[in-house]
Amino acid sequence: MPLLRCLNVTKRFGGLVAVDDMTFDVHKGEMLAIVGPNGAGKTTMFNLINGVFPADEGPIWFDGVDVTRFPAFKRAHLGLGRTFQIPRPFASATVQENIAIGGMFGAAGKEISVDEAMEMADQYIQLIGLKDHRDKPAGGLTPIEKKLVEIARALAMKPKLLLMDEAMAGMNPKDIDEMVAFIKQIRETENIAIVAMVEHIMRAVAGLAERVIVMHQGALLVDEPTREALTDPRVIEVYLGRPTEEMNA
Amino acid sequence: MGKRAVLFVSVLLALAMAAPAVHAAGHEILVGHPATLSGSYAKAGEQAVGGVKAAVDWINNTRGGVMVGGEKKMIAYKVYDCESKKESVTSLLERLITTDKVHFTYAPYSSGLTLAGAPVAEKYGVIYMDHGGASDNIFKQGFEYIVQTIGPGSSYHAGTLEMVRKIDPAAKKVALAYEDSEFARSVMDGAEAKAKELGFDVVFKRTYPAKVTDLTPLLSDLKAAGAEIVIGGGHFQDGQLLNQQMADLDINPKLLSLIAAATLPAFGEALGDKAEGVMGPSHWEYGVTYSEAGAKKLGITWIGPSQDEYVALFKKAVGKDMLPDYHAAEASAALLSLVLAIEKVDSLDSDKVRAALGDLTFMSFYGGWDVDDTGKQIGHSMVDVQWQKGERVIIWPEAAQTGAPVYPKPKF
Amino acid sequence: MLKVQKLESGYGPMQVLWGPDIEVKPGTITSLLGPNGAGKSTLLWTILGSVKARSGTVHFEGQDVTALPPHKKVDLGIAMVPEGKHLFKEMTVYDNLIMGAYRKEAQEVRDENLEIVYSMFPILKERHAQKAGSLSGGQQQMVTISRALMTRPKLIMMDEPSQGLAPKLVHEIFETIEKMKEEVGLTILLVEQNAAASLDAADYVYVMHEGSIKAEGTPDVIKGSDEIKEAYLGM
Amino acid sequence: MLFEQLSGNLIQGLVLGMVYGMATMGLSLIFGVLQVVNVGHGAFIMVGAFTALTMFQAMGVPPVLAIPMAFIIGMSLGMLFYYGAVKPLVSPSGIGIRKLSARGKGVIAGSVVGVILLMWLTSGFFKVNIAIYLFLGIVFLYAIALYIYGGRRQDKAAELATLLVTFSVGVILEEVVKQLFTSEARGYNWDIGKIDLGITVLPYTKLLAAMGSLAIAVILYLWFNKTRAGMAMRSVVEDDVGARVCGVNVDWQYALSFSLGIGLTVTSGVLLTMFIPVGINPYMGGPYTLKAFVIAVLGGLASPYGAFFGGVVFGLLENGSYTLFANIPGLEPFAMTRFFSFVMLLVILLIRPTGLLKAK
Amino acid sequence: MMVKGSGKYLPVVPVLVAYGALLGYGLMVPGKWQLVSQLAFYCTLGQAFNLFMGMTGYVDFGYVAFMGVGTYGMAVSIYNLTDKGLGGWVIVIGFALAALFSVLLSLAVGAVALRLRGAYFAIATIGVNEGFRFLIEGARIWNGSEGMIFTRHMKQALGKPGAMAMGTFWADVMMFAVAILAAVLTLVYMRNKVGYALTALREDEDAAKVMGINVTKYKIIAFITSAALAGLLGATAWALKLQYVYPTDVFEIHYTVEAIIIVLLGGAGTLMGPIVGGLIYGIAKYFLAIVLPGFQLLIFAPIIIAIIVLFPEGTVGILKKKLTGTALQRYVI
Repeated sequence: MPLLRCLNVTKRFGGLVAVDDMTFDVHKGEMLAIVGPNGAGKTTMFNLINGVFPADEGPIWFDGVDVTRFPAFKRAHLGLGRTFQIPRPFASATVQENIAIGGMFGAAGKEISVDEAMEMADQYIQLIGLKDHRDKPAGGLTPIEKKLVEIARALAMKPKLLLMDEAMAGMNPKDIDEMVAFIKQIRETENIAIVAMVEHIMRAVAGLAERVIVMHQGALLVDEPTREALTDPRVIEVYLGRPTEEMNA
Repeated sequence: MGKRAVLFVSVLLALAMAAPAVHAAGHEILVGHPATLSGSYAKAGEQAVGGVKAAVDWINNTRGGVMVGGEKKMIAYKVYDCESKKESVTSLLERLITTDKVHFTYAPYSSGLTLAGAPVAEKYGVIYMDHGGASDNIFKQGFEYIVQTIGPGSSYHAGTLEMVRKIDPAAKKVALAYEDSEFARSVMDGAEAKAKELGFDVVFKRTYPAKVTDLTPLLSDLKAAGAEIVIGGGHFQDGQLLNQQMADLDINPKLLSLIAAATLPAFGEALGDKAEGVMGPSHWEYGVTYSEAGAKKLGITWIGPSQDEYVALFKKAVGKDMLPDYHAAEASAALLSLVLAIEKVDSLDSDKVRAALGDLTFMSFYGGWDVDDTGKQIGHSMVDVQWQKGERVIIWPEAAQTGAPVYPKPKF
Repeated sequence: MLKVQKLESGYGPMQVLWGPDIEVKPGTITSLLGPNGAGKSTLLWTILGSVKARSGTVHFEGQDVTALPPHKKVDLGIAMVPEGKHLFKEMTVYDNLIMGAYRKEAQEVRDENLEIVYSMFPILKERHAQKAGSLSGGQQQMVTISRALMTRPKLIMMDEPSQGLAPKLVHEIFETIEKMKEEVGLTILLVEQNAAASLDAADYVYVMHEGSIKAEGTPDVIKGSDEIKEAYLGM
Repeated sequence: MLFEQLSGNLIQGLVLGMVYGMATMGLSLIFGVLQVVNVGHGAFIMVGAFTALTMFQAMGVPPVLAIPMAFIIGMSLGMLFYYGAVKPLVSPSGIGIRKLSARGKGVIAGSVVGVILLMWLTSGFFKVNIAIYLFLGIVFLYAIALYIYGGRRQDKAAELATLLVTFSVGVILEEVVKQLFTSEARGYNWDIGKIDLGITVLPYTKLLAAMGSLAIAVILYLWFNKTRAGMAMRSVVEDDVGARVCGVNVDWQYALSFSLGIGLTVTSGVLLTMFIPVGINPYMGGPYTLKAFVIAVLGGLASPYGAFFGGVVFGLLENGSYTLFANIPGLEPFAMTRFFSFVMLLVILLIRPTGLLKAK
Repeated sequence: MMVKGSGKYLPVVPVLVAYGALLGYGLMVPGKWQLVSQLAFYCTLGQAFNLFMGMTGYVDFGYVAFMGVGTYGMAVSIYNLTDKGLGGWVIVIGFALAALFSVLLSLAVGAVALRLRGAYFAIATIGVNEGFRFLIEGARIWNGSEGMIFTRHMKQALGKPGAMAMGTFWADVMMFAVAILAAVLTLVYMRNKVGYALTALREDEDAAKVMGINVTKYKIIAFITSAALAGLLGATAWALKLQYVYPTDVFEIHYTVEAIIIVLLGGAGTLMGPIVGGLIYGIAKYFLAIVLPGFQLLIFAPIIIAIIVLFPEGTVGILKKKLTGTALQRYVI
């Protein structure tokens, strides 16, 4: 049994089919990228996996449990972590508190006291290099700092699977490289599976993922190892909106 | 901070400067009142404060003060605004007693707020003049310093029903439609008992909630009951509403009597000719015939201004062309009772004055005044007033009549 | 036609634009490229006046319009196709288009404009009585563009017009954009993430990053520079 | 017998319901556009009632003709309170001029304190209560402060802040009207006959009030759907970004819709006095505010015409349920109808928060 | 570990100092006790209300209903059980009933209203308050509109001096106890998972869910705690102190508004805020009542608008900002 299994998952909003019959697996410790243009249904897929809203069809299995009807917080307890495209830290809480909240309520939350969570938060603050901001409210940070806080908050949950929504959007190439290295490092040290959602930064996809799922108009287009996926003509067409030869010209 | 703080502080400064200097009282008798000048009972509070001020004016300037310890002392009246809130009553009352060192206190309007202040007045042993708490229950609680001037609710409609019995022995069906409040319910229960005693059938008995905005469904029900006599009411607004909507629905009983509303001058102003023939029981009414001569004839002590003098004093006190209603008259009469009691025992000590109040019986423009051991008013009888051609005419009891009753009342 | 100089703006304590300079020449398609979060949308909104400029100037047809509110800009002939469509979903297609001709000047030529729009997108004429929210994504985008055309603009600013559309539709949209330039004679300022397509359509390109202009030039120059492609466009 | 009672009550309920519905449209409009719940709603109805009363008593103007006046008063009050109290909380742009020099601020602050001092010193001379001067002083001071600092937009607490601000606005209106008219309950007597339907009696004034309400609702509907100005406002409700790029002055539309909402509410005060021409006093608005909340939820909270139908439904249910409760012994039917309407409010909020009319 | 544990609860110091000073003032200065009691009432009201509204960001406009049923809980006990020869125990039972009634009502309300957000929640809760009052009147529960007056019963249970001392002193002391209980609970919540969960859901409910926070559970915890405290406040400040209850008097929506004003004046979601707000509000009101009788609302309303528009963070919010980075930071939250 893989860590996550989605079988024929579908979600409709009114007449619009946002996610259309998606089937895929994620294995333990795997690094997977979901790519596709804006509006392809990636965020909806994420929301279905971690339970922001329920799927209309199809079971979702996580870690051997059918979580299709679980509310978001229960899925989090099972070890599903999540970051958002536009970072959503708890603005009035300090950086330390933000990260500690992840520890307190996440997968290991039941055994962790507030004090322990605070100590744990300090480790992650070290990791993301925001020591100077430890006691500042997260609302006042820069977008990139917020993003880091959010990642640390998700890591503090001790997830088995981390869903990263556009972790690198809006970054310059240098930052992207650093972030890629950072995510790789996390995966090594924390030994978790990561599903990263990427809209158009191929650089990140190539550097990061072992396997790529390409979504298009809510449906699964390609599910292949990274190298094959990036050279797949279908992908290039969906992705860049032009046939391959023109790109190479 | 900086500039904004400066602005803020200047507001506070302005507030502080607006506070008039509190001058120390000399040889005065101080009376304190946490009145309901704003909030739910603002209207009654305004009347009561005007009434007390008018009485103070008369006592100090016409009567020349109060004779205590061989000295004519003037009365000084201190009024605060409790905003019709129970928390404010206790703190303001205590301030009046301890900081301002008043000798006697008034309760705010309404039974609830009167009760709210009672424990404090009892604690300090200061007389607490109840001018707007009509609940009989107040006097079953064992308070020692509450003295009531307003009459108890249960007898409000007794005179009305007696009058009908006398004029129209054939009348049978009575409908009761009162506001759902403790006071109105005690009036209703009293009226029901009296009606049964006099051989009426109570064909309809319903209440409506306070602050009601439309009475149509209840009145349709009442219309179907086919009552000849309709009595009810509660407060001022709903009384107006009841009258108006009965007219709208063409409900034409032989008699319509409303407590609290129909006796007030603004009732006729508001309703115009729809008020014609509507009557109501009142503690006091402009036009009642209590006079010094009448009191002498009965051998009862008389105190206070004549009715016309009183109305003039009241207008002066409120600074508006406003007629006093019974809320004002009660508050005035309460002060007059204090004057007599103080002079009787020649002391400002609350215990002594309280004992004197217990024995006191007198008459003023307000009518008779007498309380029982618990402080409950028993000496004041009600009058019934009827609107006739835009004027309020006292039609009952016969002894106080200023005009004959119009019965049955004209149709709307 | 449009000249932006040293424009600075942002939201609350966060500054987004750090003084970009751009110029749009009449009758051209000028393309604004750059990664997500580079400040491209903010630049458009600041030009329109919806986000207040903190310093710098915006000149339109030689007139300083920096401080004018959006509705005055629309009066002058600046139209905007916002990212994410922002249609009036509960209104009919027709009403949406009518709303485009809201300003007085546009109203006078409303019917002519409507003809032009309908000839450009015949499907909209067919569906004019339908609620805009019930259309497909591509049709909705057509309505958004048409609505902007209805304001009788001289300059039209488009923010990610191809976002979320199928490749075939993307192609169509770009064809339309070129048609607007050629046939209607509009000037277009285009923000796109689809770098390849917009490089092909544009007459002049600005590359934006972190709130300022990092490179500019004709599409050939930009295309030729691997460095730029690599560094800013993620290609 | 029972049937007659019920049908009589329902006719009355229908007529009353239309007036209630009209009296809620302003609340819904303001919520629809600005997401602000106007807790001071009833106070504006009270202003309308006093407008009708004063015009009738002082000038003999029949209440129907007082409607335009009430509408103008309402629009003006709406503008005043929007720019003075609501806009700083809801609008991203605020209204302050922040770039005043320190000296400029000092001069303004100084002159404000000076004016207040002057007011205080002269209050004895003009025989005006110091409190009224103080009130004016505070308002003046506030206006200056707002002009300088523009208030602060509050994202998290905005909802709470607007509840409290609109409540305070209502209190100010009540207290000002109390100063002008005293707290006496008043009424006027405009009798133009009535019609006996057999099962119940309807005065023409009530019918006129209901028809007036219906007419206003229809006009509003047409205005929203058929006119340029109305469509502009509707477009702001639908999508303010879209409206902005169409050249609609969105900030002005916010102000306009708030002021239109208040205008409608004040107008409804006139219609309500035609229905019930008595009991007009500064504190009469409270019960109407509560009713308006229930009605607005029935109609979907954000939709003005929904509110109108909500009013009709409310009138029917409230009057109809009386007959039901009157036949259950041991209950006070009138209070139970009120209980019933609040239970209904909860049920609707729970199962269908978008209101009874909208299909999702 | 010891040091850390004790440091966490340091902010209780200013709370205790504030209440201690207030209590001391009342005890030392003769004739100010009722004022102190009034101020303590406002502080407690703010504190109890803040525990839910300040910490979750939900505006419960019908909050006063919990105080109302709490008052009834005490009243029902004293009114009905005094004859049973229970003596002073009626008060203990009264407190139990007060807590029970308010908790039950909060469970019922929470089950319905907590599914709603924003204005819908506020309106639903207003509906609960009004609906409950009309139910009491319409179905004639607990004497309906006639309410209960029970000074006589109190005198029977506690003796005359006892009943009087209860009304003018001990009820106030108990109110202080409720106030301190509310403050301590607030602090304990703030320092434990509940508080962090509430902060998270106040800032971003969806993100909080994704963090593994069972938002419904924590909302209900805060709601019930806040309601129970309101019930106890009603039982002391209204039932034991004033010894009467009328439905129109206790289900009075203005108290909710006062609570909101107090919380906002002081700073929503802070520990000290309600105390500071309560003191400012109470003192201002007291002096306006004395200095400008009849005009206090006219003066107060524009001031409230000004404060909300110009100082949205509230007194303690501003203070917190000023103190950030100083030694006092640990004490003020």
